[in-house]
Order: sequence, then C-alpha cells, then structure tokens
Amino acid sequence: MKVHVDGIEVELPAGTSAIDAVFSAGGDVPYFCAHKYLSPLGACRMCLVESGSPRKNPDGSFVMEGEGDAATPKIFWFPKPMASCTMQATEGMHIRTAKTSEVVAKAQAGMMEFTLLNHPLDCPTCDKGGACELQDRAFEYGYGASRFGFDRRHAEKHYPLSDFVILDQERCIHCKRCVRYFEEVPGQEVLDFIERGGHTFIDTEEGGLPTGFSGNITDICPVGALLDNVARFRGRNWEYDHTPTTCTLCPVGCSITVDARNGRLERIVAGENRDVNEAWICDAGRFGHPFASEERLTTPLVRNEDGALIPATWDEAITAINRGLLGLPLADLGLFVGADATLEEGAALAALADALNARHVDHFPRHSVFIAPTATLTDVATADAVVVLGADLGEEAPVLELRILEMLRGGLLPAEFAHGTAIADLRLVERPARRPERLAVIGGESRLWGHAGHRVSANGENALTRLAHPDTDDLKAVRALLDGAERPVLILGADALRGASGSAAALLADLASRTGAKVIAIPAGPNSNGLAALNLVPRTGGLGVDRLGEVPAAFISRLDPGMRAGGFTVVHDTHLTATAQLADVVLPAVTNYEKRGTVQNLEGRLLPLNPAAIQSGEAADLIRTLTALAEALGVKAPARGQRGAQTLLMGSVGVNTATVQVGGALHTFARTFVAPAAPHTPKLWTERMRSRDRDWVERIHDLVEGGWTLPVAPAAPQPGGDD
Amino acid sequence: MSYFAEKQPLVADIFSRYPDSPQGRRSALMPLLREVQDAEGFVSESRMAEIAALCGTTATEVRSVISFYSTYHTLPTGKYHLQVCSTLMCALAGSDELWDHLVETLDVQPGEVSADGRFSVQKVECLGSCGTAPMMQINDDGYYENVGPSKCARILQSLRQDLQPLPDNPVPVTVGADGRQVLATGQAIGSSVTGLHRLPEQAGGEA
Amino acid sequence: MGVLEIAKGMGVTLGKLFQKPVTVSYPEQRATLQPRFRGRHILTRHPGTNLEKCIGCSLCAAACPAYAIYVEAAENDPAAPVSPGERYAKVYEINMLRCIFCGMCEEACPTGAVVLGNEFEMADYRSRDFVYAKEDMLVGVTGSIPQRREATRLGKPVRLGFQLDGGQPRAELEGVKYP
Amino acid sequence: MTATAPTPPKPITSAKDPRFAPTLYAHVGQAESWTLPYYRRNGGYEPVKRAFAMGPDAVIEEVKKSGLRGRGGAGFATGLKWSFMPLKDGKPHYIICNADESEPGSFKDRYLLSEDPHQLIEGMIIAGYAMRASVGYIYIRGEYVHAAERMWAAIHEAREAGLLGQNILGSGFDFQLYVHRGAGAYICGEETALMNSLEGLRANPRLKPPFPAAAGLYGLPTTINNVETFCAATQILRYGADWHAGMGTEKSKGMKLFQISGPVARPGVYELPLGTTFRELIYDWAGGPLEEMKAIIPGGSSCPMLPWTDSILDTPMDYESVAAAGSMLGTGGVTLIPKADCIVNATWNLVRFYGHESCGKCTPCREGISSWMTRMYQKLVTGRGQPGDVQLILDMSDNIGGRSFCALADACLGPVLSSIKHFREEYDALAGTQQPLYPARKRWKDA
Repeated sequence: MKVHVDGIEVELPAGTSAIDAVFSAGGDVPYFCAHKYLSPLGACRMCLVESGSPRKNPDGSFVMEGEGDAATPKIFWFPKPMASCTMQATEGMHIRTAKTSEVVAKAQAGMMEFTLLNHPLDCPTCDKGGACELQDRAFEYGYGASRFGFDRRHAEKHYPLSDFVILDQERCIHCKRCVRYFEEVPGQEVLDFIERGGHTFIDTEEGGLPTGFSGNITDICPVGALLDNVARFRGRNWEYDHTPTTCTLCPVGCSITVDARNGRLERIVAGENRDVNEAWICDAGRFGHPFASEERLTTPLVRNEDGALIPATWDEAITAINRGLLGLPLADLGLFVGADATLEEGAALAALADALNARHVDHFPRHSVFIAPTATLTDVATADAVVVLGADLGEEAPVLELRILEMLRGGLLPAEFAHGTAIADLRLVERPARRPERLAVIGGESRLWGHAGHRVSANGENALTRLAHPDTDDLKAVRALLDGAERPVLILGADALRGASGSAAALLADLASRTGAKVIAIPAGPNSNGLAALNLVPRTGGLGVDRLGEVPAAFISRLDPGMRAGGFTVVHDTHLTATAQLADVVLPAVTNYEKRGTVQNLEGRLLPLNPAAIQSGEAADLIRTLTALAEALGVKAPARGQRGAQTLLMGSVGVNTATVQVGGALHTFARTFVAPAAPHTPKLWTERMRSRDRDWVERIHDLVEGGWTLPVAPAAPQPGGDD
Repeated sequence: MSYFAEKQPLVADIFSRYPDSPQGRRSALMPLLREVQDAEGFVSESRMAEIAALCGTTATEVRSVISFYSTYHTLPTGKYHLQVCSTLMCALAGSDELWDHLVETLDVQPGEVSADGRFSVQKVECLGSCGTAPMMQINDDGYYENVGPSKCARILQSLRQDLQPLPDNPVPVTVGADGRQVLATGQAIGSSVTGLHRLPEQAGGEA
Repeated sequence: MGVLEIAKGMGVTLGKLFQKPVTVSYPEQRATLQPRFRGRHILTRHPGTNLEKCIGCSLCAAACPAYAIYVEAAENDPAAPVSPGERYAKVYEINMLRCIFCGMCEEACPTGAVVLGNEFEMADYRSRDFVYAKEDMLVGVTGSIPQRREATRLGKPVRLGFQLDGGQPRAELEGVKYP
Repeated sequence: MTATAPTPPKPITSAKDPRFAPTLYAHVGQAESWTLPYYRRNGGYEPVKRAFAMGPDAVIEEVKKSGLRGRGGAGFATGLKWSFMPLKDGKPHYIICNADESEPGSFKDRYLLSEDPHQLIEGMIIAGYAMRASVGYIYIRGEYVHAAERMWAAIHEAREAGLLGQNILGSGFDFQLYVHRGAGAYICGEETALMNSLEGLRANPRLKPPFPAAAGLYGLPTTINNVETFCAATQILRYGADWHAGMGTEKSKGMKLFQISGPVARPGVYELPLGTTFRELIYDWAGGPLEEMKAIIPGGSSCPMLPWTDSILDTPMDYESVAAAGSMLGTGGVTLIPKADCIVNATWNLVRFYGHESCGKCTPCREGISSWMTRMYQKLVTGRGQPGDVQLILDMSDNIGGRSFCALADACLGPVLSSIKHFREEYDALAGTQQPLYPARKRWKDA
C-alpha cells in the first residue's frame, strides 16, 4: 500500500493508521489521546491532517487528472481535516500535515488553544514539567498566546487517588488514557469520567485505586494530572540522571528507567520492551524503591570486643574475617547468595566455591528442580489457551498477569514500524470483547481468578498430577481446553512447584508434549533462571540455606534468613537486616539499581542491568566483595571485576554477556539441577519497600475534609474576567 | 438494606429485555437506576453499589453514568421537583420570568429543598414541548404546559395543599374527527383518511 | 609651550586642591551604588502573607550558566505553609564563588522570588562559606556571611559598605531595606 | 408518434391540495387513539399483513421505491439504509427507534408516541421483518414519562394480541419490542451515542467506522431510525410506494410532520407534504405570526436561522430547497423569532444548551463550546462586550467547525454563524456600545 505524506511516498502494510503513515514518512503530528498500547479514541483532535484518496470509476479504473502520460489519479480531498489516529490509510491516500498545509497548521494551533483554555499555568510546580507532552506540543504547534479572557476552571488540585497516585483535576485534558488503560489493560473499571461536557473530571468510587498496576497511569498521562506521589517534588525532569535498566524484583524483568538525583533514587518509570513488559510495570516495581536510598549501609561493620557492630574500613573488615576464619578448613565455608544476584556475580561466586572446594553453596529462593521455560511472554499473549497452575501472579510475576489478560482480549500486539510501536493500532477497540473461556486457573483465589473462565480450587502440590489425570469435570474441561487449543501455554507457580521433584518435571514434560503446550515455570527468584545454570546448589555433602545453622561458617550475600551460621558469619547486604545484626562482619552491598550485569528472566531472556547514580558510600557488588573475601582467605580471587566475571561466565556457560542489548535476547542454558530447596513463599512487597513516611496523604486528606484550602498568592486583576 | 432483594420479578423482567451476556447485563443499568430514583427520589451511594453488583460492574462506572445524564439525582429532591424548561422556545415565551418567580416565591435555590421539604427546582433543557411553551415538569409525573402567571399560581397553590393537579398534555389538535387537517380559519382542507385508499386511482384518473 | 599654559594647568591643579575629593575612602566610607548594580541574591517574600515567593521549581538552577544554584523542593505542610501553593524550596543554595551575577536566575524565576540585590562584600576564607543557603538570602537578612559573623563577634549591627544612589532598592527587591 | 405517454400526475406539494390527507397524524388527538381496538378499527395491523405477504426483500424495495428519507434530521434514504444490513449473515440483528427527541423546536414524536403508539409498533415490526431483526428497542428520552407509559401499554396490548412475540400473525417471524428510557442527554440523538446509552454506558459517540449496520448494538448489525420514519413506513405499506412518492418534490418525497413554535396563532404539529412553503405553514395552517418577526429557524435549533424575508417564506420546505436557501430542513421544527427579541440573547440560549449537552469527549466541543463560546456569549449579553469579540467568535467557530468528533459542535455553530451572518448589527451593538438593539422585555403572560 502506497501512501503519500507531504509528498513523500511510503510503502505500508494494509490497515495502518494515518498517524503511523505520517510518522513512517518521518513526519510529525501532535497527539494526546492516542497511546501505543491503548485503543485509538479520536478525542483530543490534535492529530488533524488533511487527507484525500483517489476514486475509481464504475469500470474499476481511477478517475484521472491531467492529460496523456502526465495523467495521475485525481485526489478527492475530504472537505475537513480528519483525525489521523482514527483514520485508516488507504491505497494511494495523500496526507498533508502542518508542514505543508495551512489549514492543518491553523486547526492544530486552534485545538491547542482549546486544550490549554482550562489548563493551569503551574508548570513551575508541576512534576511533569520538562517531560510534558502538552508543554512540548504547545511549544511546537500552539499560537503562543491565548485569547481566552476568562478565569480558568478550578477543581481539586491534590486529590490522592491512592497512596501512590495523586490527581490534579485542573490539569486534566480529558484524553481518557487512564480510563482506557484500566479498562483495557488490567481489566478493572475503577476509574472513569464523572459529569459531562466542560465539567468532566476523573474519579474513582472504589475508595482508592487498587494497588497492582495503578502506577502506569502516571506514565501515560500526557500532562501532570496523574503523578507519582512517591516521587512528588523530588526533582525536575531535567535534573534526574536517567538510567535505563531492568527491574529485578520479580522474574519478569521489566524494562525500567531509574531516575536518580543527587545520589538518591527518586523515581522509577516504565521502559518500553515489546517482548517483555510492553510499556507497563507493576506498582511494586515502580513505587517500591525508597529502600534504595534509605538507611543504607555505607561502610563495613565489624563486631568489637563489646559485641557491638562498629563502622570499619574494608581493610579492617578483611583483617577481621581473616582472623575469624583462622583455622577453618576452606571447604567448610558456606557461600550463600540471594537469587537476584547477576549472572556475573553468580559466576564469580561459583568460581570461588570451586577454588575453595566449598560444599555448602546455595542460592535462595529457588525451586527443587529447574524447569527450563519453553514459552515466551509473547507466546503467552498470543496463546489461544492459558492454564495457570498454583500461581499467585500478583506476588510472583505481576506483569505476566497483564500478558495473560492481553491474551484474553485477543492477543493483538500492536504493529511495529521504523518509528517504533504503532501509535494507533486500529484493531484495538474500546471495551474489547474478552474471551475468559480461554483461561483456566487452578489453585487458590487470586486477582486473575476473577478473569478466568475455568476455575478449579486445588492444592498446588498435586495440581499438576490432577491436571495430567483429570479426576473431576472441571479439570476435564481444563484438560479439554488444553487439548483443543493450537497454541496453549502452561504456567506453573510457586504453589505447584513447591517440593516438586524430578518426577514432576517428567510429568510436566509428558503433559506438554501430549498437548503441545509451551511451559513457563515461574522461577522463585528474580534471576533463579540464570543462577540455575551455574553450579550454585549444595555440592556433595553440602548444606543448603535452610540448614545454615549447621554450617561451620558462612558468607551470606543479600539474603536475610534471620539466623547466623554455626560459626563465624559474614553478611554482605545493603541494609542492616536481621541477619546482618547477628553477623560478625557486615559488608555493604549495592542494590540491583546500582549494578552492571545481566539477569535472565522467566522466559529465558538475558536482560542487562545498568548502574544508576545512587550514593552508597563504600558499598560494593558481589564480585568486588568476593575479591575481599578471597584476600581474607588467602586465595586468589577468580575475578577482580565485571570484565573478569564475564570471562568466567563465558568459560563456564559459554555466553558473552558483554554484548547483551537493552531489549535483551533469549538464551537457553544447557545445565539443570535437582536439589531439595528451602521452603519459600513468594512475596513481592517487603516492609522496607514502603518505608517512606506516608503520613502526608492522610494529613492532606484530613485537611481537605476539614474544609481547609491552600493559601494562595493574591491574583493580579485580569481584564475581561467574568467570574 | 437492599432495595432489589424483594423485587426479584422486577429485576428479572428488566434483565429479560436485554441479551443474556455481560454486555446485556450492563444494559439494565439505566432501568434499574430509574426504578430506584422513582421510588426514592434520588440514587444514594449504597444504591449505586447495589446496582453495580447487579449489572456486573463497579460503583465508579455507575456514578459515571449517573453523572452523565441530567435527570438522575444523587441528592434528595423535594416532594415536588419542579423542572422548568429554559431553552429557546420556552425562553421566548418567558420561562426566565417563570423561573425567577418560582425561585422567589418558593424561596429555594437549585440543589436545595425548600424549608417545608416540599419544593425543589431545576432548570432543564428543552423538554420537547415547544408548541406549548412555557412549561414545567413536576417530578416525573408529567408536563404542565402553557404555564402562564395565573396557571402557575394555581399549580403552586394546589401543591402547597399537597393536591397535585393532573398533568395536562394538551394535544394541539390540528386534525378533525374525520381525519382532515384544519386550517387556521377552522376550515378542514384536503382529503380525509377514510377516502385515502382511493387516492392513487384518482390521481391516475386525472392524468 | 608658554608660561601661560603652565599657569593654566597649575590653575586647574590648584582649583582641584580646594574641591571635595572624588575618591571614596572605602571601606571607611560607604560606596554609592547605581540602581542597576547587581550583587548578592535576595529571596523575597509575598507582602502581607509573608510567605516565601520561591516555589522550588529549579528553573533558576536550570538557567544558571555557572551551575551555581542547587534547589531541593518539598511539599508544603498545609497547616504551616512556607510558600503559597503546594511546593516550596526546602534547600536553596547558591555558590557565590561560581556565581557570575549574570541575572539569568532572576529572569527565569516565574514568581520573582530570586532577585539580585546590591550587597557585594562576600570575601571570606573557606570555600564552603561561599555557599549561601536560604537563611543567608531571605529578605530581611542583612549582610553577607562574613559580615554577619563579624557583627555577632563584635556584638554590633552589620555594617554595609555601600549606599544606594537614590536611597531605595529597586522595586523587585520587595521588602528589602538597606541601613 | 401519435400515442402520447400518459402525463405523470403532478406531485402533491401542498396540504391544501384536495388529494392530500394526513395519515401519520390523522388519529392524534382522537379519543382512545392509543388503544389497540381503536387502531384496529382504523385499519391497523393491515400493513404488516401486507408486508408479510410481500416478503422481506420486497418490503425493502417498496420503501426504496417510496423515496422515504430519514425524518430524524439528516434525510438519508431509508430504503438504502435498510439494505445496508447484512441480511443473510445469520447473526442476531437489532433495530432501534430513536425517540430521544431532544432538539429544541421539535416535538412531533412525543405525540406520535403517546397518541398513536401502535403505528410505531407496526412500523417497527415491518422494519424488523425486512431487516431480519428479532429484537427492537424504542429509546425514549427520559423526560417523556407519559409517552413511555403509553408505549409500554401498547406493547403489552400488542403482545397479548399476538402481534409481538413468536410467530407473529402466523408469518413465522419472531419479534420482541422493548422500551428503553433515556435519562436526559441530547447527545443520545446521535445514533452511536444512543447505542452506548442503551448498553448502559456514558453516551459518548462511538468511532465510525464500523457503522451500526456492521457493528452496532452489542457489536451486532443494527439500524436506527426516527419515530416518524417507522410510522411513515407503516403508511407506505398501507397505501403503497407510489402514493408516497406522489407527494413532495423530486428528491424529497412524501409527507412530513412540521412543527411550528414561537408567537404564532396556532403553534403545533402539522402534517404537510414536503415542498409546502414556509408561508403556507405559517400563515394558512398556524394562523400567522402574532408580532413582527425577524428570523426563522427552519428545522430545529441546530439548523442555521434564516432572515424573515419574502423569498425565504416562499421557499418550499424540502431538503434541497432549504439547503439552497442556506440552512437545513432537519426535523422540520420551525421556530420564529420575533423582531423585538435580541438575536444574540436567543443565540446565547442555544449555545448554552449545546454547551450543557456536550458530552465532553472531544476538545473542540468540551472546551470550545462548553467553556469558551458560552462565556463569550454571556459576556456579550451581560453588557461586557468588547470590540473584536465577534471576530473572535468567528475565528473560534472556524477552529471548532468540522474538527469535532461528532456533529454536536457543528450543530451549535448553526445558530451562531447564521445569526452573525444575518444580524451582525445586533452583535456589533453589543460588542461596541454594550447595549442591545432590542432590550429585554416582559414575555411571560397568560395564554
């Protein structure tokens, strides 16, 4: 299909919207209501373009213009400008944007004037300022002045929709992105317009937005109406250091951008990764970051003669470790690591364990058996049947839930163009028809339960067996769904995998091959998939994390079992955790926001971590900490830094993580293991993630309820004002 | 206290009008709201939640719909809710003066209920009674048309005694009993419906 | 060159000898500043409510070509607001060593909160003393950090080494009074 | 060359033509006209039998042949619209009667609904039969309580008599009909907004395409027609397409209900053939104006107003002639504006109406009309006008017109632009001297 945009001819697939045609041709139109992953609406009327198409004669030939060879199909222009986000481009269509059309330029400037009529001029205090679509577009396409000689609309200016999201009703331009987001993406009708016409505003009647995926509306709001309350007034957009990286709170591995200012992590916004999280992240990933800048350990701590942990230098800590482990056979030292460590860190630890010949090696949390994923998240979204076994996705992998919901509304993935994801995919519609019969949930009640057409209560541990050999009508129906589907996906959660053994893995493999189902076994930890490839499980005669007390001495990195080893205990962590308080030496660690490295998500995608500029004093990542430990033990450190660890990784599992790009790449490691695992209950939110003082919201609420109003500067008298 | 708990047949009747699907259930929203408002005069928050549950949606959606339409009330109205049409045809017939008169004599502002709990007033847009302006609607009971000063006084007097006069829906009769339309002069002109079936033949005959 | 010319020249010299000297013996005497002189910043307040005009928007910091300004904003406590509206500057610092007194901050300020005043005597010993915080710049504070330190030590009022031509600060310097 | 072709009969273009008889309105105002026995006595439910005898495709052909055009305002050919339905797709189809009569100046449907409900029911059965629909909804505006009650009663009567339900009159055709009451939103007159409202949603207009005939109510093929259109279909099936086509002008055929309001001797609804002149309606039927007039709104408030001149009065009321005169026939709701009333004030009333009824979905309507235009007019009529205000209104209209999501914003511009065009001096007076040329006067009086 050929389309002409401002005289530039572009070749596009059929069904492309006019707005994507314009962007494909390198042009630009302003838009507010359209969003890549939401249905086109046509409400803001900013993306007006002039358009025209050739017409055919009754005999099928084109109506021509001009004489002889110079004749070209005559273009019949629409009499009025059309919204390009809701118009489908057709063969031979001609489009004129503001670049070549006076009419369009005036229409857009006029529309911008309307949009700004009631928009307050409080850009200086608005957190969106500097990253605001309205600001940018007003500058590019607006008149530069308003002829509206009246007072602007006044409404609630700080209305908390939840603890995390705050609404400024005056700033709202009614693009309806947030309303459509809730309805279309997480499938919750919790936010909608109230009133009509010029009085329209958004509100919820549900006593606050549900925590889960609510923070995404702060990303998609084109103005500063919906704002991240955790990052409120923490900095202006141009002051942040933006670091694109990967979230490692759960095994999904969403793309995020970490915004730090002055050494503090102030805000996290979603990044776009079409293969993983599209443009959405969960509330824990977005708002659960205050711990990264609060009460951090910045120096090593060493227990003195009085039994108190006192700050020390790294050299003093090394000395203390050396003294504490004196006489201990090196093979008796336990090495335990949290499952959100990077692949490079894991490789360094595995190499040190090899060097020490250590037996007590483990990572936590993990399942007893490693089941390699065969489905990708895109497979989930485009499946025609999904069966979820014993998973509480809200705690284990929230964004996986969004991809399942995407499957329920048809699995329409917006097209991709040279300019990125389609801005308006006309296949997406408001209030899409959902297919709940394609989803079966087996297990306990969860948020996904309400969306499923098949629900079976089952105790997780034998759920898989019961699905393989259905014993009730409900299960038979689920099995029929699985058997009848062409692209089924089976998702196993913690409840189904708890205590699972090799036979469970075999049963699963059998079920998958019979039904043709692809499988995702949700890893217990954010990088469990990656660490499983390394030899980080108890070796012959070794003990796991659950038997830490029996280990003669241990080095524990970023794990908080709440107990110490039998003897000398070194803890490497970001905060003074319960375990750290019991330790003999505490070494400061960095969070995953400050690391460079690679993790592997639940579908086996290698994703890069990049370090944000967060102040953490002398804290060090595991690789450098292990060099200190090696020094204390008197052995040569296998890797002294990131580059060395990458080489180790290359040697042990044959993957070069130095070349992993931002979007990530799928990779399957050959190695797998079966080893009894410590019990673990997935929990996304931890107490310290919410540690910031949240009294303010309640205080504002009380004050507003009490009829209090903000003191304001006396307004300058305006000529022509009427009210 | 649930409003619809004891009205299952009514609820079932309303649902039976729409398809048996989630979308169809949602369609019952407006009839259910109408039921509540007819019975209680307004829709309270607890009723919103109840209707939301019946229609398979959320209270947010119900409030959104209520607030969109102008005839639903979320605040109690007076026993007699006087709605005065204020759009052009009524305005040309003096509805502004009628409105001012009501607000003044009843001593009530829009959104309020008069001290005796009897009256509330609302300015509404065109009620489709342009030929018989000015007009007002009392509750949902019916139209009171051609409300001149003296008729207005009569209506208010009756309402004060809680004797609501019957609504009048005067049909501007322009067609006589024989089915002929009547000119301003009173003269019936044209054919009558009774003779109509012969028309095509007649027309053919004349040609 | 004749005697006459020499006499003329000497006449001028003699004439000047009896005139009032032009030289100001600063710092014993006060220097007179022209109205357009731009010196140390003042953070002004709204007259009446006495709330700070600064809303912590950081636009001055963004405009500053010398990267001299640092602002950290916070939410007003509604019951005891520092500034009108929701936001105020919790931290407002200007490094006077970096400042080039170009006045871009003043131009960028949407509320007229930061205004360049007339004080210029800021010589000090340690570089950290050149970072002026809110309490050093809010309207009502007279003198620079060393001047106020000295005044405290001596138990005397701050003495400024300048006076204004015309006596009054510019109108933008709302509420500023120089002794 | 001897045989002369028979001269076709001259079409009826005046209700004074002795061949013309009112049909849609013939029973309005008669005692008990809303009951089934009355309706049956007067030939009711004969047309539907004729339709069943013809077969559904022939019904659509008959309606096409009659030249009936939608009476809701746009004047789209009804037969063509019906033939857009995917007739053989086997899916459930819906037909909806748009009885959300909210356009200021229109009040014909209220009487049709309350006084002759069976005529509408019959029309909908015929339409449902033709379009293979099994369910019909009559969307009545919320304020028409009386009409909705009469309608329900008539539906129950018809059901009892076997005229609705399974196998109607032994034809094998199943059809159910329900009343759905609106709740006060002008925008529900827009067909996609109406469908949203029927689905229990906010009545925001939907994106087109898909058009209702492809995906309408509940995503299924749907056709929406005005009350009068369905009633006219009944009459076409009763008297034949030729009878209908014999009235009116070449392109606007049939009779139409014209409403007249404002200071005339006999305001009301008159059934006249299309092509009748304004003069005949105003003087011969409505008895003439009671005072000097200056403007005439030909078809409901959204149609541009026309000046009160001889040439306008002699314009035939059909879709093409009124369009040629610079306005639209719309719903045929003729409103007269007296000379002594301020046109700016009258326009403000309408602008405020449209501002109040804007659904708030799109920017030009929500901000341009609800917020700005309304206040510009308020400013003018409250004596605070400034030079340049009229120019600003014109430029603003330029930015609103043709830019909005649905036609509501354009509807508001009808009275605005036409009043400025024809009565600029009144605007200039308010913008210049801040004094209206025609000051407010007392208008409330006993009939």
